[in-house]
Amino acid sequence: MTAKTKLQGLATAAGFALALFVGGATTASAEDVTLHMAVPDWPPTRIMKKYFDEQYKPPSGNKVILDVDFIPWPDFYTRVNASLTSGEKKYNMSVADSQWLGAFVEGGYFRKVNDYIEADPALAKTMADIHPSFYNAYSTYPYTSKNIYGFPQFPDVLVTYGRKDILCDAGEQAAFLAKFNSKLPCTGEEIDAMDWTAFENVGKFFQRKKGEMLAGKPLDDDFYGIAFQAGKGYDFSSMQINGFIWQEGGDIWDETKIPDGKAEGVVNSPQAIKGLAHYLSLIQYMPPVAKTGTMDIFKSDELFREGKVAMNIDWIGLGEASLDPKTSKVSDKLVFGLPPGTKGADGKLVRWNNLGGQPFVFTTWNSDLQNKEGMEFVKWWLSPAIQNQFAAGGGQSAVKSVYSDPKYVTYRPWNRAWAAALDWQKDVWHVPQFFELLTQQQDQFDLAITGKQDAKTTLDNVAKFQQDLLSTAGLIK
Amino acid sequence: MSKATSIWEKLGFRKASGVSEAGWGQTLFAGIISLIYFLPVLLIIITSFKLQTEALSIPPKFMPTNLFGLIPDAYVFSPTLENYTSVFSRAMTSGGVAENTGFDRYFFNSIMIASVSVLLALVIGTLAAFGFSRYPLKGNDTYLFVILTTRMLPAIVVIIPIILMFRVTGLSGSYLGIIMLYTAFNLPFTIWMMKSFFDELSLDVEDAARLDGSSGLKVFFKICLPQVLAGLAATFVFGLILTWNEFLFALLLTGIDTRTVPVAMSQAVAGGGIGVLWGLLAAIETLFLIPVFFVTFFLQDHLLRGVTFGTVKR
Amino acid sequence: MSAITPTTPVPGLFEIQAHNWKLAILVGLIVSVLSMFALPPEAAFWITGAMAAMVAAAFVVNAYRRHYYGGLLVAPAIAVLFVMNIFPLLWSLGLSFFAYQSNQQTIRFVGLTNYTKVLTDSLKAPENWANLTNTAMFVVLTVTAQMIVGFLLALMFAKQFPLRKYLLILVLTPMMLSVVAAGVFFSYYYDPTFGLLSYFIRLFTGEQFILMDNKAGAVAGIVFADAWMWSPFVMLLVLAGLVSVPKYLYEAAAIDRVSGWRRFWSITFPYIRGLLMLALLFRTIEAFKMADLVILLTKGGNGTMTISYHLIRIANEQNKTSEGAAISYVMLFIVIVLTNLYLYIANRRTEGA
Amino acid sequence: MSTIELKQATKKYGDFVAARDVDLSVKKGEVVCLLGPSGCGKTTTLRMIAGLERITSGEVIVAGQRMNDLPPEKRDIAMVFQFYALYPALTVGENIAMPLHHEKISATEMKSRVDKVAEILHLGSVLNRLPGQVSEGEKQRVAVARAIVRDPNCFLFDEPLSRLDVELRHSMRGQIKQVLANLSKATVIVTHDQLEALTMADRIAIMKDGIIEQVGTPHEVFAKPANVFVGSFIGTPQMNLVEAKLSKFEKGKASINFNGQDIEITTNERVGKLNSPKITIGIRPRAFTAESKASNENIQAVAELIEPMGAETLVHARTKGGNDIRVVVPRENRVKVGEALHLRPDPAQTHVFGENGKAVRL
Repeated sequence: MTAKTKLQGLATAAGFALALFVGGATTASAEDVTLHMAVPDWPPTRIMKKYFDEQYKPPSGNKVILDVDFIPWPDFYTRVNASLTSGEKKYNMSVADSQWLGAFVEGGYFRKVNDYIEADPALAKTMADIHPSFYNAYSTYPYTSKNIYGFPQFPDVLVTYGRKDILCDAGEQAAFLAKFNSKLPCTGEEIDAMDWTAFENVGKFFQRKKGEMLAGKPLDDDFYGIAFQAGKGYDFSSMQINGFIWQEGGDIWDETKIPDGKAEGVVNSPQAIKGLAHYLSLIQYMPPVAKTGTMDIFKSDELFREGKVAMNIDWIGLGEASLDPKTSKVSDKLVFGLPPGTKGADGKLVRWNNLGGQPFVFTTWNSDLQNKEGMEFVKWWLSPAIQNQFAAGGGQSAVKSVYSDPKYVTYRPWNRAWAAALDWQKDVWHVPQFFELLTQQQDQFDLAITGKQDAKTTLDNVAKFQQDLLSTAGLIK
Repeated sequence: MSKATSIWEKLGFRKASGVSEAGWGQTLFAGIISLIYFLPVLLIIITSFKLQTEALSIPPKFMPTNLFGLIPDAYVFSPTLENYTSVFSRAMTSGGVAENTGFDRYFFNSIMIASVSVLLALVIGTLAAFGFSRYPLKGNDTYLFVILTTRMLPAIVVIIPIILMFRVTGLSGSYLGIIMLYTAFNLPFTIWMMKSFFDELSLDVEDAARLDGSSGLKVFFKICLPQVLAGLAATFVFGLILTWNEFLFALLLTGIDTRTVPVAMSQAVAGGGIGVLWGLLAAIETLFLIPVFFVTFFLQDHLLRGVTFGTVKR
Repeated sequence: MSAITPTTPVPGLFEIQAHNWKLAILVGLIVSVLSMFALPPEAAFWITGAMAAMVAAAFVVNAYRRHYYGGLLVAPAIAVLFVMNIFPLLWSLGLSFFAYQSNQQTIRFVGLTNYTKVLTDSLKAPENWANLTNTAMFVVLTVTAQMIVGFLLALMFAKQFPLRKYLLILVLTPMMLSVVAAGVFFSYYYDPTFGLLSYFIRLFTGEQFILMDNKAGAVAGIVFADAWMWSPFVMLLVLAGLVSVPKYLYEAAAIDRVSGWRRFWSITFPYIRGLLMLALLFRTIEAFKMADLVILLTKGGNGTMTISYHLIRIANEQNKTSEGAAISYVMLFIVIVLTNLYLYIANRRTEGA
Repeated sequence: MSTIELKQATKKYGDFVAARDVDLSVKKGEVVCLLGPSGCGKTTTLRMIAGLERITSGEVIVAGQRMNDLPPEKRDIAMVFQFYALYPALTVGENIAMPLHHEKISATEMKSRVDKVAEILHLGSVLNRLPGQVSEGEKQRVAVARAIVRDPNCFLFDEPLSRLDVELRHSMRGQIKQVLANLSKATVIVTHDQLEALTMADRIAIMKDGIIEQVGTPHEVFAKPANVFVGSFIGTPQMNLVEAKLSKFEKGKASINFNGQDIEITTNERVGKLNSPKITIGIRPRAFTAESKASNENIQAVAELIEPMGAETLVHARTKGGNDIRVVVPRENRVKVGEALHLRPDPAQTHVFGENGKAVRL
């Protein structure tokens, strides 16, 4: 290698680096606005990007580009968290779980957007049309305050997935009636009316061994009555357990009561312990994988799609796969309803549940122009026309005028349960300590699910940890 | 010891003389063990030809054909190439039309980034190894150990400084950045391997060449390098295998244009609002296995010779 | 090399000379560390970068003036390693002495508090020690399994036989798999409902088999998958050692009527000892970092939580950067002690033999 | 009883025959050298005896026992390898003791036997070193020591001295010979160095292309080479071999057309009975007498190159017919380049080989 070629090589490398450096910077002129957005890679975001490219015309006349980074779901948090906290300042907008709000708001990454909403009455009106459950969970931080951060991207709730062919089989119906002296739920309305006892009965009733008969045919594999999430990963048990606790009249640590709300005595109240114990008592009727602590939302969904369970409680967000014959063995045998409730003192069903889904947010380093164009995009996205289109294409809408439209229930079979479920939604904590609270709780729940400790020990441990942590953080006085 | 290389010898039917010769009996034994060992991979490959609805069937469907009725239908699946086309093009929204998934780009990125960075590490690391071997510093072992130490920490620890560094220098999402990072990632192993190769070489020839007036560079290229070719090949294969499947840095430091396959692969694990897309995941993995499989296969002989050469002290 | 004599005298530590690399390192370290403490990260970054460049320049000048080609040859590697590896490592080492959470923009010097916290805090320390114990268990089990399986496989392939080349590549394939795919597929193989393991055991027992519902089963599942993936690595190294034993030594042993056991220890083993040590070293380092398979197979449930997975939670999910750094440096300390122990034993054996 | 016997021993690798129908017997206390150029099959033959190569056909009999199918371990044979094959991880002492483990003797006895052998071979001072730390000559002695430490059926040496320098080789030759004389075992030594063979062997077996060409005492193979190859292979400088034509045979004298020149040589009766007149004449360089003038009993040649060898002088000369011949003359005989020579071969040392290459003798 001669000195000359070496120098040439150096020059090339330097030029290459410079080009990358310049190319990496955002080039924003008055006319061109690029909005970089981090989103999980799945149909609801793909649809959003598609509609944007095909239909969106910015009223300002600027050329607005939505540059979407589709990140695979399992690694979405890791990627977004690392990008935000490292100060990379790569994204102008991002999809986020509602629970992440506190951590990223307190850290100064998510932008409060009240100013833009107040400046735009049309947008304010749109915001007012969002169902309060979602508005509080997705938009506000602190929870239920007046500060606005996010907008619904894909709102979600838990619903019951059922197998019509089995539930409505005459023989099974008769046998169930004989055994439990009640009707085996078969239609959507009957599933809506279920309480946990009925759900448990379904679990008991349909636990069958290979070779036994099911709906008149011999089974070629073991079959189970019920399934719901009971996994150690992320929030794959808390999201179900919270519902049980609320329905029994218990509570999780309530962040709206800062700083007077306590963890000890609340989190491990007798009602909460009863709720958790009830949840744990149902595990035995579920497919055996639940005993390993890996029954996450995807596993129970997979078991249902493979035809191994009669009923499954899962997010609507996973529903499309059940409808598609390419991914589901039960695509033509589906019935949907509300998740079971608990009979209250008045005999009516209490059906609190934890909501799901994701909002999207703005980051703090955006230019005013980017924010303005972003708000126009939000307004367009939440407009009834687009929301209807979204819902028809496989999304869900939190906008009242959209989901209360009679045609909404025709989009997807689970939509019949949508409006009724919304009033019964609460959300888990949004404080910055969310992840610490969640991991410890999930670890404890996992010990209970895998049979290593009882409900009381579990919640005592959780309460003690939360009391310590939140006191240190100054959130409990 | 017939002189001509027959087709049989090329196929590995070489008759070695002496005590380490073993016959077809050994082939049978090793064949059974190897196939059992390979079974989990084979099942992945088989799954890549199955539709999602057949992937998890019980009893497992492991035969693509019923062999004229020999195999009961319960074990037979209908092979399809759909997963392989889906890797590159499929509907990304429910009921949508098939669109490019970007995997052609991801495969290109993986091949480009891995091969360039491993080669770069080989060049830089070989030079350094030669330096360490021929011009020993005081406390040489300490330097080498410190270099090895950089491989001991979980990557997650250094990720924050690196991301920040990448942002400041504009390397984030660029090929240059991830290539440099992987180069550094491969250097410790490369230096350790190559140094031991150089240590093994006899110095006589080099000294003779120096006395003849050859420059240091000429000695390096004309005399030392040809002797360690097997070592270079072995180091290349090891480096490639380790880099090929790197995940965390790739996730955090590549953009959508420079994303590599291991990152994009998670799309089939819990993407699209479905759990695992078994057939798709298997097809991606199978395709992703092919390049490194063949590189290893063709450098196999060097792999053994190279490793030995470098590390056995006599 | 002895043939090369220095033409420039070695400067004293504080002599200001362009080639005084010792002074350059000293100044560079002081300035960099000060800037990291005192200035915003971006400024500190550029200052540290400049200092690194200065040290590098001093090295190059020194090497050039003294015709010290070794330095010139090593320089590019050191530069790359410094920028991409050592600098971030030092940075996170520095962070371990601060109270810093990456998602909050405050930072405060706390000295050794993080270390005392992770080692002695009544809430955190037991968890850390438990995770460390689990990690130690995995290190011992996976590395032992890999050594044994790798060794046996190597013995199988040590002889030349027809089709050997093709069977060997089959066995090498597992380590080429991506951990994500391998982990996900193993979770399928172990699944009580869909899994093949359960299916085959059921043929005999008639019951679905749940492998991972207890600690022993969960550990076995993880160890099996990990050993399966990485035994080929050990095999390759051992095999290389085995084929390097000159054939005439075995012939001599046959002539000398040496028993199989003695033949192995006296002749074969010395040839593979160095390689076994290398395999042990690299596999131990990797086993300490085990997290992926645990995440994919058990999420740390049933007593399979490792320190590395714990670290990912602390440093990534919870953004407790400083605490994570402290844990990882404790870990690094343990690994360094362990590897030095290995190297010490290996060297002593070599000298003693 | 320490004997070795090969009967029609043959080794084939596919189509390649490494050793063909080797017949050889070695008596108790006898040293036989297998001598030949590289690739002639001598090492293969040795390895067949040792059991390191399976014999393709024929028989190997050691100590009166047929050993065709026995592995080396069962043959009780000691062997010294060409590259010594010392165990690199064991000390010299451990190397020497290695064959003794089989005998299940006590540690003290083992030590005393090792010490005894080490004393014989002057290895006492290096017993605790590794093979890598001793000199080439010491390595060689360790290899010998390892062989003689036990009491085997027989000894085999594969090119034992090939890696030593000339001086060391000379002294080792003597040492080995002495050691072997005391052991009185059947011994086979493979070598390509005729000097080694001539000095150490009781009998020499000369091999070429897998076939034994001649077996005999050192004197026999030198004085009475069985064929052209043996003639050319044994003796330094090499025997002159010139193709010639037998024109007539009368009264014990053969008239030979020596490439354009007719000479008469006294020879035996068998020459007269040859069917073909095409013969090869072999004359050792030292078997010429320089005569003052030409006659029909001497060969005319011109000296072309003079190589003084100390006591004697080697003259390369060219005959009329254009053949190069080597002649050794006493030092006093000052030959100059270009000088015409009249060389009279000594009939007793003139060998006639028939068309088939075999010596024609009574």
